[in-house]
Amino acid sequence: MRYLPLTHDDRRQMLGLIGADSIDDLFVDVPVSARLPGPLDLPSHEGELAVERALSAMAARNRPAGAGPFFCGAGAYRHHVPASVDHLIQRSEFLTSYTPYQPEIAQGTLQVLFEFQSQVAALTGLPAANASMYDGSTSCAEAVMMAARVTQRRKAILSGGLHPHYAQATHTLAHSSGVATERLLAEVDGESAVISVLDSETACVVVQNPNVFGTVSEFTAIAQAAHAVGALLIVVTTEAVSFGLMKSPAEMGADIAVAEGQSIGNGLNFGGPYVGLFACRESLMRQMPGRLCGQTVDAEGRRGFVLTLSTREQHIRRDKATSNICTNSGLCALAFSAHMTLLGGTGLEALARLNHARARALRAALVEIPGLEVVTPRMFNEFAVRLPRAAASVVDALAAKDVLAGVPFSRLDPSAGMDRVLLVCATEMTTEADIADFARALRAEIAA
Amino acid sequence: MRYLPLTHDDRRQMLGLIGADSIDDLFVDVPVSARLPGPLDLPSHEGELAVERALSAMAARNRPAGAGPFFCGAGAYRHHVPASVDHLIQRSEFLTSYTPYQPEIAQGTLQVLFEFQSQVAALTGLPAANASMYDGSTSCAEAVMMAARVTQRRKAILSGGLHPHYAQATHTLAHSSGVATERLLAEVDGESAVISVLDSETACVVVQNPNVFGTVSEFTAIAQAAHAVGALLIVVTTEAVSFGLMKSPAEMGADIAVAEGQSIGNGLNFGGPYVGLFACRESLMRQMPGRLCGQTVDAEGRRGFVLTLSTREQHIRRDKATSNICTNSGLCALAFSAHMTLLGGTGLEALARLNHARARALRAALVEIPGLEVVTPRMFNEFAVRLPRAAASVVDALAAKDVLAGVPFSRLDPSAGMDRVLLVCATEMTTEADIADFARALRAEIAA
Amino acid sequence: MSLSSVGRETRPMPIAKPASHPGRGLLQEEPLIFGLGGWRKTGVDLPQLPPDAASDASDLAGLTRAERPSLPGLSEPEALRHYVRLSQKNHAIDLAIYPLGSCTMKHNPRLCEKLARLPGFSDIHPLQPIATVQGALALMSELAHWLKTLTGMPAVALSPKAGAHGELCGLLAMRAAHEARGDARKTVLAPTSAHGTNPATAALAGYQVVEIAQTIDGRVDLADLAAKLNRDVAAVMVTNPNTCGLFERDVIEIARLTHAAGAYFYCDGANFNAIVGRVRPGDLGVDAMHINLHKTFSTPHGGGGPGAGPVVLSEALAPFAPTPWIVQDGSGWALAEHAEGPAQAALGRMCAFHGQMGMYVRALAYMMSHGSDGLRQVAEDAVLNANYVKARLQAVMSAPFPRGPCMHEALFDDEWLAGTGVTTLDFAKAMIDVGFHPMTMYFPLVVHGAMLIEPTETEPKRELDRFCDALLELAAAVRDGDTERFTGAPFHAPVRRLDETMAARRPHLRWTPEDRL
Amino acid sequence: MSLSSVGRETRPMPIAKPASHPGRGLLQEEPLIFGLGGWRKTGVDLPQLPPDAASDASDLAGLTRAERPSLPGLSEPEALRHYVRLSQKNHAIDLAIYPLGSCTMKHNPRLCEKLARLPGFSDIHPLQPIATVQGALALMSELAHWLKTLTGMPAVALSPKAGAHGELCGLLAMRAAHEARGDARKTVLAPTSAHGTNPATAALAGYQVVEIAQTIDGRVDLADLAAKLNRDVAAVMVTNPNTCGLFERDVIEIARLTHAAGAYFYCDGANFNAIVGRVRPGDLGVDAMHINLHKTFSTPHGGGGPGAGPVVLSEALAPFAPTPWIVQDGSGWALAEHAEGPAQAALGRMCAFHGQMGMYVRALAYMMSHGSDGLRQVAEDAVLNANYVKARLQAVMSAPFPRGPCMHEALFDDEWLAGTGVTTLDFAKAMIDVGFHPMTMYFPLVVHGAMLIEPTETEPKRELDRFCDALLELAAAVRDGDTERFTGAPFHAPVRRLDETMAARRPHLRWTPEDRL
Ligand SMILES: Cc1ncc(COP(=O)(O)O)c(C=O)c1O
Ligand SMILES: Cc1ncc(COP(=O)(O)O)c(C=O)c1O
Repeated sequence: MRYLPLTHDDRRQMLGLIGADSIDDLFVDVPVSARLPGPLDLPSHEGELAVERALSAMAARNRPAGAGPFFCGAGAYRHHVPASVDHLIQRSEFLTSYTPYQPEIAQGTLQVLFEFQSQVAALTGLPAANASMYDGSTSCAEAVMMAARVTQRRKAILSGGLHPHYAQATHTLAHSSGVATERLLAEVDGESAVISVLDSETACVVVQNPNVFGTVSEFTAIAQAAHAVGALLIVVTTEAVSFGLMKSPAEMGADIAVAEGQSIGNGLNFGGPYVGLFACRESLMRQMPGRLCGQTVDAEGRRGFVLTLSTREQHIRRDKATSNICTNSGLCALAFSAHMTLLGGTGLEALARLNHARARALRAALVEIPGLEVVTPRMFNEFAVRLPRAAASVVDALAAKDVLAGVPFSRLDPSAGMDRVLLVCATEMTTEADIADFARALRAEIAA
Repeated sequence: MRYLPLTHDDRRQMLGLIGADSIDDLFVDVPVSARLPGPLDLPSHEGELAVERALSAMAARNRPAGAGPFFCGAGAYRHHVPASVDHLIQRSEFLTSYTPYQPEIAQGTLQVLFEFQSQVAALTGLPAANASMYDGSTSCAEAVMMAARVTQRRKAILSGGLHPHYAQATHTLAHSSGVATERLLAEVDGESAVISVLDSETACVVVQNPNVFGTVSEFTAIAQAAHAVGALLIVVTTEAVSFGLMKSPAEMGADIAVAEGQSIGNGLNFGGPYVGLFACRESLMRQMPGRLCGQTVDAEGRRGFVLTLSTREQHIRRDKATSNICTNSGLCALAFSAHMTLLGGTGLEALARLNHARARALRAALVEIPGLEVVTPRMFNEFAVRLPRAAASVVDALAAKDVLAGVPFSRLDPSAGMDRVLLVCATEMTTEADIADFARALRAEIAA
Repeated sequence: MSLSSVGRETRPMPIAKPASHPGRGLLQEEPLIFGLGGWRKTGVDLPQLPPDAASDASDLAGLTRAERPSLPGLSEPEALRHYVRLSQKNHAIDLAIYPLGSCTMKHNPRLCEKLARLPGFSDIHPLQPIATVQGALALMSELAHWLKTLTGMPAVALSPKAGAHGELCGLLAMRAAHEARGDARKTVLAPTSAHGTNPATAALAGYQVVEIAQTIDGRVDLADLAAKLNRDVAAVMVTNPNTCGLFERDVIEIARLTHAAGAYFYCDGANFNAIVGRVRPGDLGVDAMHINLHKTFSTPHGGGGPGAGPVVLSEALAPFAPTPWIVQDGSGWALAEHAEGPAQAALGRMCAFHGQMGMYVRALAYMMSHGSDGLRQVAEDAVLNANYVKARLQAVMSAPFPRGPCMHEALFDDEWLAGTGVTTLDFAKAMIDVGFHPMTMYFPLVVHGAMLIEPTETEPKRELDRFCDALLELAAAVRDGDTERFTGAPFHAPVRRLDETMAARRPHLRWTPEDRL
Repeated sequence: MSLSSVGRETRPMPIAKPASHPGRGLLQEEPLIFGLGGWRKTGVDLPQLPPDAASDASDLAGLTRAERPSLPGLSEPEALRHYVRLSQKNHAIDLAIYPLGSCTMKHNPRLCEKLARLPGFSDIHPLQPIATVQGALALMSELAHWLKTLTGMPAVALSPKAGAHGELCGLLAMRAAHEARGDARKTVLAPTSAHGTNPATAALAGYQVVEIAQTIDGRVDLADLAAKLNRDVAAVMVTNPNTCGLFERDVIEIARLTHAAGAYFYCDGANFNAIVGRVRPGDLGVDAMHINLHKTFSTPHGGGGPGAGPVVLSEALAPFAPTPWIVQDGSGWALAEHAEGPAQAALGRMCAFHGQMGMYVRALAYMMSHGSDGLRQVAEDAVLNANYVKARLQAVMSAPFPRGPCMHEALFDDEWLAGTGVTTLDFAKAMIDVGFHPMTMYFPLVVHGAMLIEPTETEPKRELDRFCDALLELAAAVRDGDTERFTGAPFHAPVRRLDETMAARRPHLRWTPEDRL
């Protein structure tokens, strides 16, 4: 076996030194009834070539986004990742290192995390950012739990524009600790509706920008209303590229900002691994979940970095910890940070403008189609359209023509009664030809 | 421009320090008539995405060997390269380093070269191996020039089994220095014919094993005959995997062994870059072309490695050098060495046996086809067959059916009158299904 | 996991600062990206916008940010160099043994990296039409088959994003099962030796945690367990092999007692590497167990993640598994994404989309490469390597549980350091100076000054000997009273010992323009 | 190119050997593969042979080797670690400036690496049917178009494998042209400052080399050239910009004189990076010039290669270009692989197959990324960076040609070191200790103790300042007489100064069982 260095001789010698007759002697503590006599009923080992053939065959049964017209968004976005980013995350010293618990020989990872935190702080406008969460949806759930801890209240209000998966993941987590999640009806331009249901029991309101329908909004009024009743404002962003152009959560009064960072540096990967961004006001820092990297000095007074404030964390605070998270999304954070370092503020803004322009071009093409109605009032790079019939069937029909037309809202939330709503997205990857093909196919399908 | 770090400010400041008004001041030595006023008539700069799209479109117009049945060999072979090998050669410290002229900060490359030389010596059986040449064909040409230097004679005999490209490259180089190359008629089993033309003018005889028709031979008699007249025996190998099973050049009395190393660690790459292996007897060491890495010690007595015997080389000996080679094939040598380190002698022998078995299976399938005649008497992993009509037309017809049937000998040497000869090859990559598809298609084509 | 210290933050004594070089030999000093002067630069070339597009902002009126994010952009040469330089300040499994107990730092095959990057896996969207991702669903169900067969469990929930997330998933399934039969419960029992995520997860799942005592031979105290089991107990959480590197001999009895009390048995599977192919948790009475694909099945740790924590479930818990579920339908594979139909009782959703596909590809490639024979060998070699290290070091370093074999990791305490003026932390830092990464320190908490060594099966004997020789040499130096070598360590790392106390007292979590660069 | 020394092999004074550690901090000692004990192992899993196949050897009777090659095989974890450890003992452009004059060590875009690995390029056979490689031929002709346009030359031969091979190709074309008109010639003129490959190539091509003198301002001495030109001269070889980093002001006159004598003008294009987009060699009267794609067009050096050396040719030489030629035919692209038809007069074949396809892909991706505007900027920034370094160092280090701008590289001599007891070699080795790779030393030969610095355009100003500051600090140390710091250097590299004399006296070119491991 190519991955197992021990030879039979090694094993014999080592057993000898240990003083065991056979390997079985080392498994004596296993109850006899549970000892497996031999290999289980699974295929035995295979060479690289065979494994590569088998998995390549599976891969060939999927239709890559890059293989043709593609317009899916709704929380996962297809952007161009510079070749150097994927090269860097494959560096042995980044790829095969562990959580930087021994700072003196992990300064590479630690400095990257410090830079990552600084970048996330600059994008969200909130000073305290952590070293990453699993993804945007679990960050949202943790933010709600954090708000409940901070306010000592047990109710969270989720806007009708929040991504349904985020709402569900948040409910799952909050529910078990008795934190109620009140989710407003799905509504294309529904963020501001949260104000009406705020009360003194409210721990936090969760709004999304751009929201799941692509609608871009202003939250200052919501922030004021929330703060007026002692609730926190949590702003969710699923399309991180929008940070390059849209008002930052902090500018609108957010107390906590969470985001899905996949758009920057990370591929679609069928939904994971992604990277959760988490930032908050300075005053809430010690209530944050996840790891924090901090700057310090070494014995010679030189700058260095360490994991810090770990008394918030499970390995020290145990059942009093701010979260149970341990392994996070370090390598995806590196990819995010490296891509962000290539872009810079200038490049990110330009990229955001380009995305917006592409989406406008897409909208201009689709709005021409009889029977199709654009329902998103103000968008960044994605928007919702209402079709004359169930969006799911239209999407399947177009997929058969090799056009991936977007995401039917019913796939995210079948109970919302929005079966005819289709979410479409364009990015810098979307070409004029893609748009033309899509419009043509959709027009034909609707006419049919 | 993403690859150019200087900003306009930088440029201004730097010109200031230099004391130049504009960049043009630095090009004053260029004759006015030759100063280009502005950019040439070529496209202007493009982002990664655009370049990737353009080149991917070109790549899509080629039929990769891995996309279906494939049986080409004739000097370039398709083998499985472990993923770790391609990963290693992309390590920044190997990929972006220069020739190891500063040994104290190039021990990585130097130790790899020392190990590579040791591996080549073990495979060929000849003690002195260099740090790589461009490829097998230029190694062959340089070997002949070396033999002429050593023997002070000006005639080289090339067997009829030598790869025609090797014979042509050798002729091109030898010709200009007045070394005559006598190339025997192409013959499937023609290696031993060289004996009859040996004489006291002969500097060397060049034979190939397995030869271009796939024929495996014994050269001991040739070696004796050559040595009897004071000529050197040069043994060429184009399929390095055969070293795992076949008699080594040294075992058969070779004075110089040259080989194409592509089969181990390197892909097909449409013919390049490849890696030339070059080894000889100890006594001829100082006449060798190319770089040599040698073991030594540092000021503290620790083992280290340096480039050595450079007084043979162009940068020191100039017009008296043993060759003009400077840049060689270092990274391909690393790929060869790393793959060889994974294989080990055990793995290489097993791989060779597997290749032989696959070729036998291919032969067994083809020999059944009416009108087809197997002409190679003894083979390793490739062999020649004679078809009822021109091989080139058959190959084109099968290509249209997406079967890459092998190499028509006429493509290598149109003048040999072997238009009906087809060279076919099988490796560990060849599946039973590939063989069946090939046999079926060929049978049909011949019958048609 | 591993701690550099628990409540024992390092605070080195300051030392005179030497002349600082731009670099030293091959090691390059590297400033922060903020110090590389890219404030108005970018390392990405984008197509020009059509002027109208640039101007027209009807959508965004009043919604754009006051000023562009103030972040530096670097040309590719500068950016690449920045990260390559930083990378060389890290230890990595590709450089040497990474003996962190409980972390299973094993070799990461490059084949897995290559396959995870096939566009058919890396460039597909989680919400594409199901007909266009049949290969992805096939891969997920193939992975599920391997996991179920290896654990002997009937069901698996793939979506949890890491071990701790898997723990949460398991406990939430238990909560759902209890609620479904109107039997709400309040507490979770877990041994003191449990990994921090166990109590943290139980609390997050809304339970109170009650600790179970440990016997002198490092196992769960059955009597104490029996005494604490009652109708309020929702679950018993046990790690097996446990965090002392020992197999819980009475695991079957633990399960029996737990079930008898109407509670469920959660097994923390972080140490599955020690028994894969030799023992099936399903044969031990387990109701739920997470599997860290980034440990046992070798997906790279990447400096902290990402990982994946699928949870295998018993018949009793299977109906409550979170969505999505992969279901076979006539034409191929489908996804049950909502709590309806077969997934009606689902506990809900653990996260957006379907989990860590990138890790699934790597883990399956790893499993197929080893096969059932190779995976069994993995467990045997992992246990053999640990016992070899234990045998070689035991003479000099004190082991809290000396008798009998250990499983995949060898545990020592600091009794042997008593009175030497050298702490576990000092000893660990001194290991760095001789080229080794320290073992896990101060965990598990039940052992004083714990040193937990997990070599894994991918360490050759030669590396183990190098490692043991070095530790024995250091131990000799301790006995010889060469204390500075330890208290001042590390001397040869890219930086000297770092001041963690200061970092915690004055948290400095991001660069600001006031900072030096 | 670069030499650690010319006839000045280093022979350090021995020093007492310190206790050797398995490693030190992050730097790991690493034995040879032969010392890792894999004699009966392999790191590759192959399918079992059908027993009959294994046994039956009718083909190979009497032809198999006496014993299998005695080479160690390592498991993947061991092999990967071996090479990763070794890699960290290298300097690389990704780590810091690599100021080797004449080598053009610039940034290598990772996009190019990615594209060269597309199966459509990396997995195609050179002898596949032409109809199945149309994209590859299209790429080659596109590359040819860029090279011809940038040089203003009508033809290009792509197949030469490196610069020296390109030189040979150019001279052989000239020989063929002369022979074709029955005008055989014997000599080649080249300046003393020429790179070693120039005379070596001329000799290999069967010519005698006559050296041309140099003027005090570092250019070809026209009078000497005119005096030496005669009917025996086949070619004049000049590097432009030349190896002193200067543009040959009289290049057009050189060409005129050369042609007047019936000879051809070969230009060594290794330094094309200095003028790409600003000057076309075709406008200077050049007949042949090789282009090192691994310099100007950034294909990675890979620790010594591979490279590629396409040669652009004038009308006069075009017919003699080596096969293969790419030719357009109605249906698309074709290859003329034999000296017949259009390629009738071809000088023959330089090598098997069609040249360095892997480099063509990278070079074209690099060219398209820069575009005609970016490539012009490349030349300007390369020249600007070199002049900046010259300006900053000139005050302290002596420059043989101080007046006027240099092109892409700044040349210094060792006059300023006279009497200090520090040689160019010592100074260079001391640079290593402060984190920098030395410049090219002792080349060109026309300058005593030459130090040739080529920063390239991909170095940011910040790195140039770091570099200059460090050299100025070292220069100060020289003046302060801190000689040991230089004669003993390097102190901080993975090894101390190596004994090159011993290596040459007792060549030890491979491991043998007698060696230690
Ligand atoms: C015993 C044990 N349980 C649980 C965990 C948590 O797993 P993860 O880090 O994947 O969340 C770990 C990780 O170190 C562990 O060692
Ligand atoms: C001036 C000059 N000419 C020719 C060459 C030879 O080129 P190559 O190394 O590609 O054969 C070099 C390479 O260093 C060079 O600097």
